[in-house]
Amino acid sequence: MTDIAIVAYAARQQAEVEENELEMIAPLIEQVRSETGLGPDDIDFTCSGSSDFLAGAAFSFVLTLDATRPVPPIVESHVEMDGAWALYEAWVKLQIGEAKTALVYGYGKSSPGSLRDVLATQLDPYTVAPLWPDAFGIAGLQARLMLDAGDVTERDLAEVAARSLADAADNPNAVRAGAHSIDELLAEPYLHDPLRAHDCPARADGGAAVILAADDVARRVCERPAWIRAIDHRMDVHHFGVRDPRRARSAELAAQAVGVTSDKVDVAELDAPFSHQEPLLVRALGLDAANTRINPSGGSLTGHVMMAAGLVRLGEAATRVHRGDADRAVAHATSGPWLQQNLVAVLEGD
Amino acid sequence: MTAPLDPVAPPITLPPSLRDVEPVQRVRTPFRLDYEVSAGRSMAAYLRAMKEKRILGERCPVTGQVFVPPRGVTPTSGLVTTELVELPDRGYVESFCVTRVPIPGRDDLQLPYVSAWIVLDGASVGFLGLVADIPPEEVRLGLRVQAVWRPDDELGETADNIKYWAPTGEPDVEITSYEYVGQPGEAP
Amino acid sequence: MAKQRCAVIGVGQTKYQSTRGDVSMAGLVREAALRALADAGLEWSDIDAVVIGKAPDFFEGVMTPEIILAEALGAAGKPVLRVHTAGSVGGSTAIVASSLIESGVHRRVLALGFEKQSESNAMWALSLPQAFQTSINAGAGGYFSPIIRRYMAMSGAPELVGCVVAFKDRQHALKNPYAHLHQPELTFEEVVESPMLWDPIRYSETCPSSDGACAIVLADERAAADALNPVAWVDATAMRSEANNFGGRNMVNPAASSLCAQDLYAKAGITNPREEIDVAEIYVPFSWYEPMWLESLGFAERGQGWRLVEDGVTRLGGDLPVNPSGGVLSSNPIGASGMVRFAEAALQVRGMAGEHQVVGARRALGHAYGGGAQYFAMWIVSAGD
Amino acid sequence: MADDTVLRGHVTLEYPFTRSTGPVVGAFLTGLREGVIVGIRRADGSVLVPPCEYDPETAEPLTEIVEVADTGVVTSWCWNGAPRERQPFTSPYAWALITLDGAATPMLHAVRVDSPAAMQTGMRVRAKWRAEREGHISDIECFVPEDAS
Repeated sequence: MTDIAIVAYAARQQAEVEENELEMIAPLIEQVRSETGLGPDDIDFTCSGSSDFLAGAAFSFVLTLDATRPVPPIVESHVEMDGAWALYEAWVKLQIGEAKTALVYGYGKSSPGSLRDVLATQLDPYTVAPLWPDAFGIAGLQARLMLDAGDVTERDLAEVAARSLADAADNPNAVRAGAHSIDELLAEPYLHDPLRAHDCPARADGGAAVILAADDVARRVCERPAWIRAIDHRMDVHHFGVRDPRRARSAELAAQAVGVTSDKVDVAELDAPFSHQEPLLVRALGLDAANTRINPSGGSLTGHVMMAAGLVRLGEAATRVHRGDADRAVAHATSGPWLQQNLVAVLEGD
Repeated sequence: MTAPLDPVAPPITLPPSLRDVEPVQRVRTPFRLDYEVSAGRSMAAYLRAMKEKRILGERCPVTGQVFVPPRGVTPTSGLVTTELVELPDRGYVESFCVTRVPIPGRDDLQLPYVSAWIVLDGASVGFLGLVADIPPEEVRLGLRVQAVWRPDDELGETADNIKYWAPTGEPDVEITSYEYVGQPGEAP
Repeated sequence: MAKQRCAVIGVGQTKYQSTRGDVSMAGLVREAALRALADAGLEWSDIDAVVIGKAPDFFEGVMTPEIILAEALGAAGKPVLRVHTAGSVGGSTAIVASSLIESGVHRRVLALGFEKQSESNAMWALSLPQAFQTSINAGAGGYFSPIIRRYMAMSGAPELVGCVVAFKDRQHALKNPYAHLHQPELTFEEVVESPMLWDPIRYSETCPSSDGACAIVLADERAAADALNPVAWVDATAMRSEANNFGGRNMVNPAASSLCAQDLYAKAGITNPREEIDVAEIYVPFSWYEPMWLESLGFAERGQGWRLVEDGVTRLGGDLPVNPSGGVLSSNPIGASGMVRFAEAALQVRGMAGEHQVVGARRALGHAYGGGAQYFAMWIVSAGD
Repeated sequence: MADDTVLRGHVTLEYPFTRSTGPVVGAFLTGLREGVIVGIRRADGSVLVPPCEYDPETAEPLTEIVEVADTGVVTSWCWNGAPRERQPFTSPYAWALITLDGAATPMLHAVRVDSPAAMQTGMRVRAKWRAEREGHISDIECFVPEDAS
C-alpha cells in the first residue's frame, strides 16, 4: 500500500449561508491550496461529493466545478455521496500510483429545502416514502428501540449532548454550543418523543475541502501528515424490518477491516447526527470510550452539513493529528437511515 | 450462456386471496419539494441591476475575462469575484437553435422560436437569450442584436426582464473561427 | 503495490425500451447484474464491491437510490460507491470500478449503471424549473444544437451527414437484441424527412428515452484466469473535466475531450488510433456528434470527420465501425448509456457481440461524455494475448 | 455591491411519479387494495412484511407470497407532535414499527392515538382500512389500538 495522508483541511458550517454553493466552496479550496502551496496545476486528481436533491437542481455539481479552476481541463470525478466517499475514491486513485495529490471537497446546503422532507425520498419509494416519514421520526424509532432494550438511558443521551455542546464552544464552525447541565437538558420538552431538540442534528449549510498527498509529497507540504493507515466502507440492507437498528453492522464490518481496536485510539470523530447514534457507533467500532476522546469538535450534533459531515469528521480527526494532539485517530462517515452505510478510517501521525 | 432476453426473475406464488384479482402493477407516488434558493452575492447584484435594465458581468482576477451572467467565481481563476463590470445590452449571435418542440412551463413561447448564445460587446462568453423580430430562417451566425426589455412596470429581479434580442441592422460580425467562444479575433 | 492488471470478465444488459413496466427499479438493475454474473461465471458472494452510476436522481424521484438497491445487488455488508458525472457517468463508473482493481483494493467488482426514465420523463428531469429565470433551452437538444451548427459552419459538411449517421446506427441496432429502437422498415428518406425539433437537429437524429441497466464485472489478473468466457483487458482509462463556459473555449472540440484522448492513447501505447483501434463505441446522443468526436478522438483531421461517415468507414463492414450496437441513438438509459459503450467495446474484443460483432476486433475504444460536453470518460480494451 | 442582502428565489420541483412495481411489490399493493396484508417467505420460513424482492442476506430471489394478519405488536414508536405537509395526518400521531401477527419483521406506519401517553412498546394494534382502496400504502389509513372502537 502507498502511504497517503490528509495534509490540509478547511471547512465552513453555518446555519444559513447566503452565498451560492460555488461561492461557498471556492474559498475552502483556495485555503487548502495556500496551506500546502499546491496550486491547481499541482493537483493530479479531484473528486467531490454533493447531492442534486439538496440543491434542488439536476447536475448541480456541474456548477461548482468552476471552483477547482478547470481551465485547462482537470482529471476529476464526482460521487452523489458524502465527501468522505469522494475522499475514498481519491485514496484509491492515489493507491494506483499514477497520481500523487488529490483535492477532495464535499458540500451541501440544507437551508433552501426542507431536509427532513428531502430525506424521506431516500426511503423505499413504493411502501415507505409515500407516507413522507421525516428523518427525525425515523431516527426516533431507532432511539426508542435502544432505550427500551436498555442500551442507553435518556440520561446517557443528555450526557452525549452536554459534552458535545460544551466541546463545540471551541469550534468556530459549530452552529450550536454552550454549557448545559444534564438535568437542564433532561428538563427540556420532547421534540419527537423520545428525542429532544438537543438529541437531533444542528442542520447547517457549508462544506469541507481536503488535500491528500502521497509519500514524499505529503512530507514536503505538511509538517505532520495524518497518514491514512486504513480506510473501508460498507453498506447495510435497506428494508426496515430486516436490519437490527440497535446495531450498525456495516460500521462493525468496516471497523474490523481497518483494525480500529488493534491499538489505542486517541481521538474518534464519529458522524452521529443523533445523540443515541454516538454510543451505538462507539460500540460498533469497538472503541474504548474511557480512553478515547469522542468528537472533540462537538460532532454532527452541533453542526451537521449534509453531504459533507463525514468529510468534516475526517478533516477534524486529521487536524488533531496535524497539531500533535493525537497520534492515532479514527474518523467515521455515514449515510442513509439508521446508519445504513458507514465509512471508517484510521489516521496516524509519524 | 443464457440467450440474451431470457427472463431472469423466477415466477412468484400468491396466496388464494390474491389469485383471481387484477394485479397492481403501478403505484402513484406524487412528488413535490420546495426550495428557497439563494442567488449568491454576484448573482444578486446582477439580478438587482437587471431591474434597472443594466447588465452586470464579472471580471476574472487572473485572466481579465468578463463573464456574464456572473456566478461569483470565475472558472479561469477558481477565485471569488471582486470586480463587477457593466456591459452594454448589445452583442452578436455566436450560435443559435431554432426550437420546434414545446418546453415545460413555457406555454407562452410560440413555436418555432430561436434561442441563441449572444456575446455582448466586452464580454468573453456567450449569454443565452431569445432572438425575435426576425424570421427564424433569417437568423445567422454573426447577427448583431440588441436587448428588448420588458416595460418598466413589469421589471423584476430576474433575467426574464430581457424579453428578447432584436436585430440592430448593423453589418454582421465577421466570424473568423466557428469553434471558439468569445469575441471574434480573440480565439486562441 | 504496483498497478494491477484489470479485465472485463462479465457483461450484462437489459432490453432497453421506453417503459420497463414489468419490473421495479430493483428488478431492472438485478436483470443486468445477474446476466453479468452469469457471463463471468460468478455468484453474488464472489463480488467484493459494487459501484453504481446513474444520472440525476430526479429521474426516479429517489435520492441516492443505491441506498434502496442494496438487497437487489447482493451488497449487504459490502462497499458500495455511487458515481454521478452527468452523461459520462456510465463510463466514469466503469473507470472507478477498474481503479478498485488496479489499486489492488479489490479482486472482483460489479459496476452497474441504470436509469428508469419512465418513472418521470426526460424533458421534465432535464429542464427542471430554476430560480430567477424561466428556461428557454428545451432539454439537451436545445443545448447541443448551437454547437452542431458551429461544426457544420466550420467544416462545411454536407447537410445530410447527420442523417447518414442516424440511419447507420438504426441499421446497426437491428443486429442488437438489447437495442431500444428496432425499426426494420425505416428508410433513409424517412430519416431525412423527419421533423426538425431543434434545428439543425431532426427528430430522427436524436436519441430515445429508455429504461435500462448495464453491468460489468471487473477482475484482477488472478480472478480473470478463472473466468468462464474470454476476457477483455483494460489497457488504459482516462477522465477529464472542464468548465462549461469561458472565453476561448473550443465548443466543437473541447480541450477536455482531445486531452483525454491523448492521455488515453499514451497510456495504451497507441500512436495511430485510426490504424490501431478496430472498433469504437462512442457516445453520440445527437447524430452530428459522430463526425465531431471522430475528429476530437484523432480518427480524422479537423473538419474532416464527416468524410469518414460519408465514405461508410464507420459502418459495420467499414474500416472503423462506430457504434455497431446501434449506439446512444438507438438506446439511451442515460445513467447506463456510457457504460453500454464501455461494455460493448469489451464484448467486441471478447468476440461476444453476436450479430453486430466486428470480425477480428482486437482493440476497442469505449467513450462517454456529459454536461455541456465537459465531462469525458474513455477506455481502451483489448483481447488477450 | 450596493445592496448586500440575500436574494432568494422560489423553486417547486413537482412530478406525479407513477412507478412500475414488479410482481413482488405489486402483490403487496394488490393485497392492500383487497384489504389483506401479505409478506414473503424467506428460506428459513420467516415472513418479511412488506415483501422484499431479494433476500437481504443471500441476495437470492424470494417468491412465496403469504398472507399475514392485519393485527400486530408495536416494537418501536416515535411521537410526531407537529406533522408536516403530506404526512398521513395533520394532527399529532405516532410513527411506529409494527410486527404483524404471522410476520417476523416490522413495517413502518402511523398509529393514531390522542397523546404519547397512549403509546407503549408492546401494545397491540390493528389496521384501520380505508373504504376506497387503490393499491397504495395509505389504503391503510393508520393503525389503532386493537381494542379501540
